Amino acid sequence: MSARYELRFSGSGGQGMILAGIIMAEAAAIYGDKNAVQSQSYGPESRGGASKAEVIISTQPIDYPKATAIDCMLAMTQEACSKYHYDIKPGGILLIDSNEVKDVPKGHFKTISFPIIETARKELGKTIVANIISLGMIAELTGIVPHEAVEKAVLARVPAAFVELNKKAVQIGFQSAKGLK
Amino acid sequence: MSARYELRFSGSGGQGMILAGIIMAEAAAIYGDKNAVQSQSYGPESRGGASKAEVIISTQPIDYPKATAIDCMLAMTQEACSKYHYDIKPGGILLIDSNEVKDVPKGHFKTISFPIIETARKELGKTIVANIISLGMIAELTGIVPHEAVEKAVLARVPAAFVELNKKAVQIGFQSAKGLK
Amino acid sequence: MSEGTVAKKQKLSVPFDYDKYLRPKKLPHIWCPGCGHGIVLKALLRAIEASGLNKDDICMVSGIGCSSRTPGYVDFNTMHSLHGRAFAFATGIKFAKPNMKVIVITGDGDALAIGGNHFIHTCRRNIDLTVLVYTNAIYGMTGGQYSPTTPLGDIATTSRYGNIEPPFDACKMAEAAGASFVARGTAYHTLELEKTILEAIKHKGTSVVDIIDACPTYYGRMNKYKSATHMMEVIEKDGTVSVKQADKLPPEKLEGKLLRGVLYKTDRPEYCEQYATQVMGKATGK
Amino acid sequence: MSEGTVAKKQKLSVPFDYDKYLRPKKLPHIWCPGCGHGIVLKALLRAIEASGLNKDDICMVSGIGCSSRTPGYVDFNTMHSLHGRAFAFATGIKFAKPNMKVIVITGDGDALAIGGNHFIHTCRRNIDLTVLVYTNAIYGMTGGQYSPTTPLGDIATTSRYGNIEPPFDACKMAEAAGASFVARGTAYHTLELEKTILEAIKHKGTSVVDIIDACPTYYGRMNKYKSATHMMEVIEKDGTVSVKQADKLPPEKLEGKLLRGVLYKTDRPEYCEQYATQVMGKATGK
Amino acid sequence: MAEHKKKLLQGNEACVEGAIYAGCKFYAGYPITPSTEIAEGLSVRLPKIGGKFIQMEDEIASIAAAIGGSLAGLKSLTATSGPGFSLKQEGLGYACIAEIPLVIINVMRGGPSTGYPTGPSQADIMQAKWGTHGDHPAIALTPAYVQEILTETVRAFNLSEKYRTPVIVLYDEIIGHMREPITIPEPGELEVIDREKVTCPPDEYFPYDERFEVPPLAPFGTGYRYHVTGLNHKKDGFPTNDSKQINENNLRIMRKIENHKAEIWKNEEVSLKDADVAVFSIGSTARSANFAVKAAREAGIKAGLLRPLTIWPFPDAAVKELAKRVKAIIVPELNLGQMVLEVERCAGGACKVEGIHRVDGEPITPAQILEIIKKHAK
Amino acid sequence: MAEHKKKLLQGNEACVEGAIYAGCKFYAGYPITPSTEIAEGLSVRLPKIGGKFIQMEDEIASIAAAIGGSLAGLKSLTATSGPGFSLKQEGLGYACIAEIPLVIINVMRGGPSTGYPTGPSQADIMQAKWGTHGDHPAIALTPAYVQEILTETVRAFNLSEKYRTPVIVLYDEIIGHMREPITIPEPGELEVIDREKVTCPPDEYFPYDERFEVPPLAPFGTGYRYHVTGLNHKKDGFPTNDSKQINENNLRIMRKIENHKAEIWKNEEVSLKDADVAVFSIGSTARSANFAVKAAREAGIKAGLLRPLTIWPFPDAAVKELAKRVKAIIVPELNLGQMVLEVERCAGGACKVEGIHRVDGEPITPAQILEIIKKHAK
Amino acid sequence: MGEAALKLPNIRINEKLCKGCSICVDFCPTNVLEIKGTVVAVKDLAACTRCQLCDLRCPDFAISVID
Amino acid sequence: MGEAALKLPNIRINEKLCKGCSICVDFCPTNVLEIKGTVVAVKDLAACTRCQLCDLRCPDFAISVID
Ligand SMILES: Cc1ncc(C[n+]2csc(CCOP(=O)(O)OP(=O)(O)O)c2C)c(N)n1
Ligand SMILES: Cc1ncc(C[n+]2csc(CCOP(=O)(O)OP(=O)(O)O)c2C)c(N)n1
Ligand code: SF4
Ligand code: SF4
Ligand code: SF4
Ligand code: SF4
Ligand code: SF4
Ligand code: SF4
Ligand SMILES: [Mg+2]
Ligand SMILES: [Mg+2]
Repeated sequence: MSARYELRFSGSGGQGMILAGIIMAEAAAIYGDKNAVQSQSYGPESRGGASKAEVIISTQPIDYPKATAIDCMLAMTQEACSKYHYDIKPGGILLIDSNEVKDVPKGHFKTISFPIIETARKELGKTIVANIISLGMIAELTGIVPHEAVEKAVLARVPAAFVELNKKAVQIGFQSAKGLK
Repeated sequence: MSARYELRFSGSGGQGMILAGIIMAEAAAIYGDKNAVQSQSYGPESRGGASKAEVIISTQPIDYPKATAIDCMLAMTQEACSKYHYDIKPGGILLIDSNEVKDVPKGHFKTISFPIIETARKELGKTIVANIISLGMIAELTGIVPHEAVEKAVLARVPAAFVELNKKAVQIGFQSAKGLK
Repeated sequence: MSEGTVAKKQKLSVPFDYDKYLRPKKLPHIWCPGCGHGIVLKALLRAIEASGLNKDDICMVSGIGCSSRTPGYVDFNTMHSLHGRAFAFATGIKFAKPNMKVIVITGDGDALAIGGNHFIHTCRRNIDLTVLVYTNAIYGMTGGQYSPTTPLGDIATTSRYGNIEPPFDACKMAEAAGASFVARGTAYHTLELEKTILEAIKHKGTSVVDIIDACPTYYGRMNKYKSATHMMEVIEKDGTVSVKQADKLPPEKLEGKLLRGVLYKTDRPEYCEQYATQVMGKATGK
Repeated sequence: MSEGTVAKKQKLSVPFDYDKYLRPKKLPHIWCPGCGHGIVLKALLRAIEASGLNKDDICMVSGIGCSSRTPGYVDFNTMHSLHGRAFAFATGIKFAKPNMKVIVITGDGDALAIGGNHFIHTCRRNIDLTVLVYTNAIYGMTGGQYSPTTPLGDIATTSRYGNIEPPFDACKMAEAAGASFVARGTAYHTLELEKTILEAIKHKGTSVVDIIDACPTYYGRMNKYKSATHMMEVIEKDGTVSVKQADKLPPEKLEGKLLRGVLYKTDRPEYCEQYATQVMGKATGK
Repeated sequence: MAEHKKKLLQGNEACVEGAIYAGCKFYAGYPITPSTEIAEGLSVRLPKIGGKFIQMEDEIASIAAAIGGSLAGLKSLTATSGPGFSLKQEGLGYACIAEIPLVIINVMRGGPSTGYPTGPSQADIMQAKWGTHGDHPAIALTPAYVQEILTETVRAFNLSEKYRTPVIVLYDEIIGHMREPITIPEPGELEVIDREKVTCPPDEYFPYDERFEVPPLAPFGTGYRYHVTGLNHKKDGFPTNDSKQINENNLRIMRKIENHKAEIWKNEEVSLKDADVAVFSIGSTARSANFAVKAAREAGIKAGLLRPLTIWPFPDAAVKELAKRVKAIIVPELNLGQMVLEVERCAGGACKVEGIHRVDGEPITPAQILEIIKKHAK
Repeated sequence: MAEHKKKLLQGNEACVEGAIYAGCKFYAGYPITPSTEIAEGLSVRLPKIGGKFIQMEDEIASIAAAIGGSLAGLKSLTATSGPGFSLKQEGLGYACIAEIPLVIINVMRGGPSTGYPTGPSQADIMQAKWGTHGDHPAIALTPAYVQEILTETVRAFNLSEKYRTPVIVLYDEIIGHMREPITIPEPGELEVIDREKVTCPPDEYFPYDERFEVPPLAPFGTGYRYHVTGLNHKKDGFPTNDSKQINENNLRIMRKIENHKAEIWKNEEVSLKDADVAVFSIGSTARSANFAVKAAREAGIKAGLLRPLTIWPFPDAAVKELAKRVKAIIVPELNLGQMVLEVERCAGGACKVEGIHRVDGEPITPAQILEIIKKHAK
Repeated sequence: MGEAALKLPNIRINEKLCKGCSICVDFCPTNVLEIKGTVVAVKDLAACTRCQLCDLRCPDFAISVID
Repeated sequence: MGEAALKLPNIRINEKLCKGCSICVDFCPTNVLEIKGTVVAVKDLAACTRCQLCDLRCPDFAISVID
């Protein structure tokens, strides 16, 4: 069980949190050599509101697919952050978008702030890839999956026209996180 | 249980066997002082074919509503007679229409033949009341319900316009059976 | 034109050998004396003969009701399904095996009461089913309750005070829903019916034939018809006008009468063909 | 006549106090940005205000779908029922309490797919229900499958190769089934819609208003519409013609366009009234 | 006097009388053998007393309309048989979660599917509890005599109004179609429970107020404007997303029945006190069992009958207690083994349990039961 | 190599892969959360391989069309969730009595009624057996892993073709929507059972020939003209009125499953051999249980897991045997008590049985289960 | 043809199938048929014009007329 | 009336309800509105003709114009 690593991607519907979760799971299990399961929660409407995706990564078979004690959580909005930070484990990581999350929760975890969406807009002109930047950051911060695997996983999921954009986004993520550790 | 008296009216759909059963049950339970239950069997089509109605009469509460050992059975057609005579009890009565039932079943019961339909046509000009004649006959043959009760029950069930006709029919039944006992 | 005249004009190979298409051991059928369903069945069998179809290629699907007992008597691939659902079962069969000729036999209750939704969606898809609705204005099988085609004011075991629900016009509904062939016939006009059914069978797409026939046992008795013959004369003969005659008649003569014959016919893409060309075609890149 | 002109002509008491009829705490509603359902709801509330009806006397019944979430936001006697069955629930309520004004809110999937049978039987009975069908050519709630009103060739999550099922025309169906008031409106023509709904509410008998509105999230995105506005312009504005204009236009200009306005209206006995006079009257010997 | 009130009625006709007695004012249904006589009877009777009858386009519409009628304040009924009962399942679940009183009659015929429409059966017993998706409360009553169909129909309306929940009455074709002399009770003779009137100010009214075990239901159109949904909801009727509230919603509808099992249960016992062998049976089969038990007693065997008139909630207390003091419980039923599973579960190994099952369209005879009683008496 | 075949798929996507692998060529359905992805996937995949997809007007039409497709010779599937499963019940009974192979997927969501559409549930387990009227056979499979959804979908098609009966696959929203890496098996890697071909001359063919335990089914349009009905029927498919034949018809469809229970059952056992406390669980809950059992073992408690992949026919033999050798069987399930009733029945008092039930839209956690394991281990 | 006209038609009645509904009797233009007991019977064969209406409208496959 | 025309209209925006769909922006005949961030904002109040189209077509009860 100690081999179990739990990630949560949270934000609002439409920010690509579930896609980020899927890519992370694929990086670990398809392009890496670990096991991974990805799950998500919908509101009863299956649209709008806070959204979360969870990824469990392990070297062993994974039974319980939901988070029990989060190793690393991303929060792209205040609502998601307030709603979902409660089960980050002591010593875990909380990555927040510094422009969005103003009311930073307290706890025995390490909080890392970064203007993710702003970076996406400024560096790449597209906020839509903020999720990919955050993915790169998490890979760097946690070290749970190798960079190559994350990159492969990202590129396998995006349409040909957006390969370059996403390649850049994930690299920005890797780089940005380096200084924040 | 010995107080249990079992009657079966059988013929073809449309000959009024169920009505005869109902009237007999009403004679016993509504106009008489006994208990009675009436039940019937339908084919899967609820139309056509051999039809039977059973009446159980007793001085005690009646649990099992179906025949177990028939005291008296009426058969207006050959098909009904052949199909349903099997559980007449030893010493019981089988009343058949002599023109219809040619293949008379054998058994430890008393068979009484009478041209019921023909009598209806000849005496009253309407074969439709053959069931009422047979009802009268059975009342007389079995003595299980008083004549007045049968008459009252018949009259309560028929439309005003046919009161006289049916009154005559039931009387003919009483009379016809007298000589046959 | 009386049915007698038609009989003389239409080339008859008589007597018609119904046994060829029947399961003779299953006769007599369960229908009451005088029930129109048997007359309709005969017209259908003659139309099938005229269509030249092979028995192995014909599938007949029905729902539940007296009318829906039809498949049990005929020697095709036959299915007596669930009340109101014959259309959907038939859609599955046809879509899975588009080369079969699938005929749906249904009653006014089966098709228009519980089955109404499947009826209209079948018409909309224009899937190649030939649908015969036996319209006797009653639920026969359950003993005479009013149906969605019982005329206003009529008596049934659940409308003892007179029916207040306006009847459907199955043909109007079928057309509005998208059927590409819509016709009406009666048991009385049996030769005309045979021709109409034949045309329906030959049509590619959903073809609906609304067939007026009589339930003497329930509808007839409760509504004071003297006999099956009486019902055929009043309801089927005098109550309808063929589309051809209708053109020549003044409006007052048409009032309260149903039209017979092919009421609507058009050429629209058929569902199974569309699936084969549009969907499977695109999916396989052809 | 553009909607702007209409806005000027129609006497507006602005701003309209929607809160009077809303359950404001329930807002924001669940609908996506740009979803037409909110626009339709506003037209409905204005029509209700104009009708002068009392909130206690109004009952709103819906099925399941995005559109069917409407009742949750309005301060009437409201019921969010089962998918496709709103008509039947509403029939029970109306028949039991004929003095209530019962409004059915339903989607194209709810009313015309699973609910098609109840839809046509409601029309047939001509029971006094006001039926608003929110027609967005898609199943919004379940994430964008094709519906019985999706145009041919269009993309949905279950018709990735293009839809091959011809769409229903809800108005034609309603008329063929017997509805005594049939109309169409769009979310774009919101003032005209308000008037149409008001007329429907005032009508005694089944009134059906087919309302074209947009699902930008699924139908729009999959079919390359740039925005909700784009959909409203192409589908609702350019894709429809009002009955009044239509009279003046040559046939080529009408091709492929849906008619707006009151398409059919007649005076037929209403079901509850018939029951009271014909059935209860006869039963009690009055 | 009483004699004049005595009538020879069919089971289905007695159901009509029961409904009228209970104050039923709304019927919506679709014909199906062998239940159709109920609709036919009510189509004639209801409009005479200010009630309403409507024949809907199918069974789904029927239960929906009946729920609508009830929500609008009229005691409502729908009746059907096997195939129609299957179609009503979605609506039944709606009535459970929306807590709408409603009575549903299922006159059981041979199944599965179209099966044997004119034959008797008791094969929808488990369906009455488990037929709709999701967990939900179930009350089902099982009369065995024509008179009892009347009284149990009244009880069904009472329970349904009292607990704001659908109540099912299950009986087989035999008693649905047989005729027995019955007495129509005088007004006041049987208890009739009417819906509790809501008197609080409208803004204090919550249709699912947890402060009540069974919150009272204000009919639509009486000035209480609220929301009804089949989604999990809060006390005000609006959908919720909150797991606590979802939980509470799901548990409360179960609890209101569970906590009152003892009041809902109704068992008839025949010579059960000193019995060595017990029979557990309902409907027409219980009549055979009664006959067999009497015959067994005549033959010197200590046999007894436990006849539940409430089959759901299952009378587990009675069966558990019984299992401890008899050698065997025999469960004759016109199916291939349904109640017997529940009896086995409740017996928990304390006594033998043996089912007698029959699905050939014929009743289980007293002789069949007697034979098994004798076997276990040895 | 194998790596290339590995994909991260959703449970519902794995179901699509399983159907394709099993040779499914016909899908008819109606969208409903949380099962819609199955329809969406098959609408794209089937036409690529000569298969057909149709979106019907509702769930009733969907199961009917699927039965029609199967009768015409194509392996057929329909998928749905709670409300749709309730609507399919009448059709399910038809497939049972007419003996038409068919696979039905029910991705379970919170009920009753509309309930909690995006929440997980295991509350349709009893419905899978008892939802349609009348007695009928039931096979239901309960995968717990994404890979297993694939393999169990294949097994469902196999069982359905082998036994000529509908087979239900039940899994909850959690595993329907979660993603796991899975391997698409190579052709030949999993057994695929195709319908037995009929070779006898047409006049010797009887679709319900009692000489066979499972008479082979000749698809419509292959020269065998016969009759299919939902009425009780004889070997030739025609309705019958004869009580012997009705009986035989009803019994045979049960027997063909009953006699092969052992082949249909499939249980996974985790450290059960020496267990003192056992957990009995399916689907996502079994995953929690697995976690809890491992944790218990780590804490020195002899806990084990019995995880049935076939829930119907109920694995009574396994539970009976288990009950004799453990102190307690714990039954966690996302409902208010369904499987636990069957476990209780089978345990017959031989050990304690305790359910853990949850209906708030959240999963049962390993911690919840562990706590109860510890309680019984004392 | 002339020969055929002289030959009387052969009206075949299947008494096992006839339900005596009287449709053929009522619609026969020349009164050839009658109900006898519960089934149909030929009353006046010579009058038969071979018009086939009896066969066409019989619901029970019970009557046919051979030239 | 003349007075009213001089007075600028009061465009009320409920930012909690506005979902930024841009319908009001797109249909405003005189370009009064714009999307700012995720919600609507007034860009050119003076241009407003009080035509009400923004209110009428807003799906979210988020904008109204008071004379
Ligand atoms: C689901 C279901 N509901 C009701 C029935 C009962 N039922 C059988 S046939 C029938 C009506 C048949 O009427 P129609 O289709 O007009 O056929 P007809 O008997 O008049 O030819 C009904 C209501 C049933 N078998 N199944
Ligand atoms: C019996 C049943 N089947 C399917 C569903 C799933 N479902 C919910 S809404 C819906 C379609 C809604 O489409 P529409 O009525 O057009 O409303 P919209 O969301 O487009 O406004 C479906 C299929 C359901 N809730 N119940
Ligand atoms: S009941 Fe009516 S429809 Fe049915 S067979 Fe008899 S006459 Fe025909
Ligand atoms: S999904 Fe479509 S219909 Fe539903 S709320 Fe969003 S835009 Fe409207
Ligand atoms: S063929 Fe014509 S004339 Fe001859 S018996 Fe028949 S109906 Fe009469
Ligand atoms: S029409 Fe047919 S069934 Fe009727 S009397 Fe003539 S031969 Fe007999
Ligand atoms: S009222 Fe008219 S002009 Fe003014 S902002 Fe709104 S749409 Fe623009
Ligand atoms: S239309 Fe309404 S919701 Fe859309 S941007 Fe304008 S104010 Fe906001
Ligand atoms: Mg009919
Ligand atoms: Mg829609």
